[in-house]
Amino acid sequence: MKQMTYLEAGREGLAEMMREDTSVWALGEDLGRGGVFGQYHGLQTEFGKDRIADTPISESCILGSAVGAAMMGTRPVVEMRFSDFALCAVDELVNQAAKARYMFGGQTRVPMVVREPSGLWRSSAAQHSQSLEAWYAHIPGLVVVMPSTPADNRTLLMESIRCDDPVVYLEHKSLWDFEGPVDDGAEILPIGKARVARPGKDVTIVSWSAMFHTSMEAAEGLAAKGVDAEVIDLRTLWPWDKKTVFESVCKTGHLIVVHEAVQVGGFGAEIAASVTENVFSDLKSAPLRIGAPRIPISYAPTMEDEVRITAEQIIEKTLNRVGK
Amino acid sequence: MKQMTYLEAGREGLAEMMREDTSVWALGEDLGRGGVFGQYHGLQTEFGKDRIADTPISESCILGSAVGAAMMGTRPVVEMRFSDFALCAVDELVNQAAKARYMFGGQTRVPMVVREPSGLWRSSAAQHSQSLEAWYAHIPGLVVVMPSTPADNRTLLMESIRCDDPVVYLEHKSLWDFEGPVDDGAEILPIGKARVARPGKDVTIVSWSAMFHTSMEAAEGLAAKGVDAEVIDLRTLWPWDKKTVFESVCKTGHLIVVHEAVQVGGFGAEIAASVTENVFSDLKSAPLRIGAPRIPISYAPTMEDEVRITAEQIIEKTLNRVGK
Amino acid sequence: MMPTKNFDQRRYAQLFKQMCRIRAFERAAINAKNEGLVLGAIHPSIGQEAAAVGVCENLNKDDILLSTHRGHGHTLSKGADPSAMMLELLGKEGGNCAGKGGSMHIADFSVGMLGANGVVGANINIAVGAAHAIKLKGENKIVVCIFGDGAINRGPFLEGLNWAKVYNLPILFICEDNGYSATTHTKETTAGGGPVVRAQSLGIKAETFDGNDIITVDQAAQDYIERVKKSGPHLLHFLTYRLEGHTSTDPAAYRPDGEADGKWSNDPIARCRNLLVEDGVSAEQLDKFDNEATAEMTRVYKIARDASFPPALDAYKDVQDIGNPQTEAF
Amino acid sequence: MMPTKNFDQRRYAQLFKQMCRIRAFERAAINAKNEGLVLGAIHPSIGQEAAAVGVCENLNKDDILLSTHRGHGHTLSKGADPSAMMLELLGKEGGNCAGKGGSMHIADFSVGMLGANGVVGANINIAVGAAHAIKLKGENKIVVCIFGDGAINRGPFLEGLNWAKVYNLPILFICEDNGYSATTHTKETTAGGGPVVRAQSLGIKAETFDGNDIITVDQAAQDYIERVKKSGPHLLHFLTYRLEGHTSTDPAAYRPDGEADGKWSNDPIARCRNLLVEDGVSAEQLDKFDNEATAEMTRVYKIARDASFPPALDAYKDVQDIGNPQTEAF
Ligand SMILES: Cc1ncc(C[n+]2csc(CCOP(=O)(O)OP(=O)(O)O)c2C)c(N)n1
Ligand SMILES: Cc1ncc(C[n+]2csc(CCOP(=O)(O)OP(=O)(O)O)c2C)c(N)n1
Ligand SMILES: [Mg+2]
Ligand SMILES: [Mg+2]
Repeated sequence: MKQMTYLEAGREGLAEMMREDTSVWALGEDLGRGGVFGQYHGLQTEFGKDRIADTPISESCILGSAVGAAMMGTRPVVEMRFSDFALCAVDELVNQAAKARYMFGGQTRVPMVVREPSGLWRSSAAQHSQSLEAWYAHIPGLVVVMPSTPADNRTLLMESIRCDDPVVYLEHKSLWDFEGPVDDGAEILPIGKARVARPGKDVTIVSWSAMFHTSMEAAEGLAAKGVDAEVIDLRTLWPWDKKTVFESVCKTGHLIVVHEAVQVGGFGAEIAASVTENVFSDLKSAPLRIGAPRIPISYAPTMEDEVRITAEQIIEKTLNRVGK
Repeated sequence: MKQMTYLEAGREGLAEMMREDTSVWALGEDLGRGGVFGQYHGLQTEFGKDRIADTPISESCILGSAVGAAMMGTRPVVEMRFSDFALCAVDELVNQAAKARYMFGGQTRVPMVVREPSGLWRSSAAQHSQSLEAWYAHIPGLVVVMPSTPADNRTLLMESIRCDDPVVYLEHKSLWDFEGPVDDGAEILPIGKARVARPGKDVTIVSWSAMFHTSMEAAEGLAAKGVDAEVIDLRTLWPWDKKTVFESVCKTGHLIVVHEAVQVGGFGAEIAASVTENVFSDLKSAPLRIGAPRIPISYAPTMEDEVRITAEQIIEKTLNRVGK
Repeated sequence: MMPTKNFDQRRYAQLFKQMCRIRAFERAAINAKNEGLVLGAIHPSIGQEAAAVGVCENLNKDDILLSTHRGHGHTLSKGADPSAMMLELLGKEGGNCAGKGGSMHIADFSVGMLGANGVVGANINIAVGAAHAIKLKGENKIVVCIFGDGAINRGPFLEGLNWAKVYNLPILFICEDNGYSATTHTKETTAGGGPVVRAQSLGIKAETFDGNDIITVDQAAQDYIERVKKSGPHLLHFLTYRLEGHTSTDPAAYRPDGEADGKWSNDPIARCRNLLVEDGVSAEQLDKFDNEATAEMTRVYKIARDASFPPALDAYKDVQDIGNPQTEAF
Repeated sequence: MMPTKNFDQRRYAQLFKQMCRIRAFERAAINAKNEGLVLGAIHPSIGQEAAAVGVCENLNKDDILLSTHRGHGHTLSKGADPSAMMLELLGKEGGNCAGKGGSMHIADFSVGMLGANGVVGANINIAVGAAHAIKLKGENKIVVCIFGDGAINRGPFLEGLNWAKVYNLPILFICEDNGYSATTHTKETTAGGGPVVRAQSLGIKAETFDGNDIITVDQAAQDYIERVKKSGPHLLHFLTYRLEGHTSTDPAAYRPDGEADGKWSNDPIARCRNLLVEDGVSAEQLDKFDNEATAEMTRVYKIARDASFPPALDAYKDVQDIGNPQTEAF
């Protein structure tokens, strides 16, 4: 067992896959210098310039060329730098990567991973802080993965690279330095399986990525108030683990979904609506979503904090909902 | 009062605005020849090549230049041809148009309308048939409009052009030939206001765009089975008219949301989740969403029809839900 | 035009036959469309066959080809089975894309044809990536990427060509210049010297040729394919003309009166026929080729017409591996 | 270098002062960043001041300017109030963008500065649209659009320049070439002859100049602004060097040893100073300019430091008109 940061675990996972499978390669801007956050540090030295490729600032070609390279039997790992810049390559992801297998009737596969560092990062403002996972979950053909822990950032990245379909892989920028155990013999959960991180009987809190940790913190606070929260780390948004979520809500009767993205049209709506449709009679209260207001993200901390979800908010709203 | 097609009504609305306000202009590919569906037919003759501008096949510049032109005090109407091609200009719409007013602290406005013909159009396959309204509703700063009738396609387009913020204006390709009255003295509803098209007491059906008509058809069928459905045409997705929807559901106790887009992560989830959160105790059944499966759209009619929602399906699922 | 002393009668007879097959295929497809059998749009390449045939005849089966919305000719020339193609156009079982793509997504990966594309210019980046993979794997084949004159105004033209040169990839770009972008004269929306000059500005050698002369196309293709194998990306610019509408239902009323009529004398099939006749091939022999092509495509048309649509539930196939797309589609 | 006989001492003293102000502003900003007062990233333009000042000094107030992530110098030169800018960098009340944008979105619409941009190359299309509006309205002003050498590999470079030429818009493109795209040598990812050749391929006249010589920049700008007014889009390519890191916290270890040290001798401010000294301006006078700039920016820094953050609820302002963004934000 090793202790690693989320960043190191991702790097380790990529390196392991590159050692195991020579068809795996990575491409993106500044990867030779380690990538903008250091996620690729040292990899060009080990794997050379062909397999850790520095690219021009050409987002549509970075993503679009990966589609072609994937069709030809390689497994590109595309680094998008900030998920916001992936908006320069949406045709390539949505019209091409996601649809190619289907629209060519199964003649091809597009095994590629699109890494998009995502989410709030202090005072990065409207063009460097977005969380758009709900978009990808809405697109047929895409797998959507959002790891919250170092262990998951290693194994989910490895699973994503092994996946024969395009995976949008959203790492959270505020988690890079987060430390935790990896490779510790613990059961490796596949894509599509959620993790019940904290069993509880009073209320189900579903979350993912950075908000999972905030939810865990909230669960501690709730425990102090006598509310025993079950906290589920969804890990992957598509496919998402309905069974685990439904079972939990059947048990607790209350659902709180917490995500950093804008609440309107966020993936919390999908979870809340699905839970309601499927276990309506077990619900003791209406599923509650806690997400960001529908406003762009500000630079100044006071205003930025208006979109930042805190453990206190979760505690307060949860207490409200469970009626304690 | 005049009878017009949906297409003609849109053209009329644009022409009226261009006559009224010389800062209004339209740009897009092939507009001089009337646009790909004829929505601009004759307009270049009336307004000249400067105000009905034929552009290169340069989607990011079509949309991006409109942002700059809007900041400079003109009101561009951007024609995207198929909503699918708007995916070539997402940075321009989401990172620039939607955020400019905010991120520059109110120093500027971006009054532009992005017309995106959207939705199923027989055998147009995966890259010419998408419905992505849920994406736009999720983006702070965008107004999202989806007219279903000729009257609305005239007045909502006019309102959208008058709006000082960027509007994503999604016309449905299958409605171009749909005829109806316009300019008939009926009350003009503003953006943000839904229309109760068919009052009813047993169940609320919320829909928009082409699916509104399918829902109306279903309501007739339901009436024959003794179920009196209230049908709401949402008209605009952001802002959406919560008041009208909540009031209706409080009255009927049942909510069915019908949309053509993929159900997973569709805007139906937002409506279902909001209704549940807000009027939980008035619900007699779980809000039900009827949307497309999460698969790309096929070319062959048999398979294409798998994503096509019919009045029969709505009737069957509604009967099931209201327990008749 | 090339000196006829080098004229290889057998070869050009073969190329003539291929052009006739494309023409016959598209005529049959337009016919089917007019009968209501083709539900989606088709973009015929009538008048542009020389570029398709002249290039593809010089490719190996494992070379890779990517095309545009106007891709029937390229796909056929690359060796695809016309029945599977016609089945696809009619959305029938047995179509190359299992009925999921239609004309605009025609593809036959078994012969290295990686797809038409519904998004103008989108194939450029994908093609560049295919070439990138070839280079990474050290394989000895090339990619040919065909696009129209309208596509050179989209960002991917810049990003893809720059990329190809930066990594020195084995790719031949072909701009099939028919003068139109849908209903617009491309020159009205295109600044500067066009595709050749743009490619050159990116360090890519490029030349313009008569795309309606099969000999010119054939020899330019041979030459440039060799160059690509030796020294990376190149671009060929073929001047041609779309003799019919943008789609099969477009009356093309935006053309100056008589323009198309005049251009029929420059029809690449007619020109090739003349060359062969001059070289002594009998009119009967050439008619025979033509009739064989028509007969083949009539058979193909009937096969497609009589085939059945795919089962509705096939809609859930080939979405993705993880998660069951049918039971978990909602 | 230009002949000194034309040397306009007053003018270049003024330009020298402006460059000193930019340098002092950025030094103060870096200082504030190091103290933890600037929470977001800042991209200093130290070493690139001549291009900013030499161009903007030739613009009228109602001419329009768009910049990149590295936009402090451009914004100041266009006439923005440095206090409002520093307040913005610190995310304080009174900042140009009301604390919503920070350094990467610095803008002052009141002086025609339509914004820095966090997305490389995105300003090109927006600038082209601003010029399009000017043409539509028949106004007599121009747009200047500044971008880096890395931006020329993004699609908007092609789409925007083609567009500008097709509509013959009053726009001057400026490529500030500092040799780097973040940590990568731009030449390693750029094929062909660079921005000038690319612009020329789009029919746009373009030239390369020494961007660190204030006289050269000034005269090139004057010349090209006149050309733009007469005949539409043009491009200037200024060679310069980023003397510090990509961001203020980037140690720039990717540079060859000693590279930056050597380049300090080419510092545009030092070079301008030498010219002025040669022309007889006293060192004291020049020091005075420099000190005044430092004093001004120290004041500005203090104002910003002591200001308060905007009220949290201002986050709901300026979202959109229809619908109440606060009560209906969920
Ligand atoms: C990105 C994008 N924009 C617009 C269209 C609509 N469209 C389809 S074909 C076409 C014209 C393309 O012209 P060109 O590249 O010259 O090819 P041609 O049709 O002449 O073969 C257009 C504009 C599209 N499919 N994709
Ligand atoms: C579309 C996009 N891709 C990547 C980035 C990240 N990025 C910010 S600055 C920069 C380098 C830009 O280089 P250049 O255009 O030469 O400008 P310079 O920084 O040298 O002034 C990069 C890659 C971005 N902001 N936007
Ligand atoms: Mg063309
Ligand atoms: Mg640079």
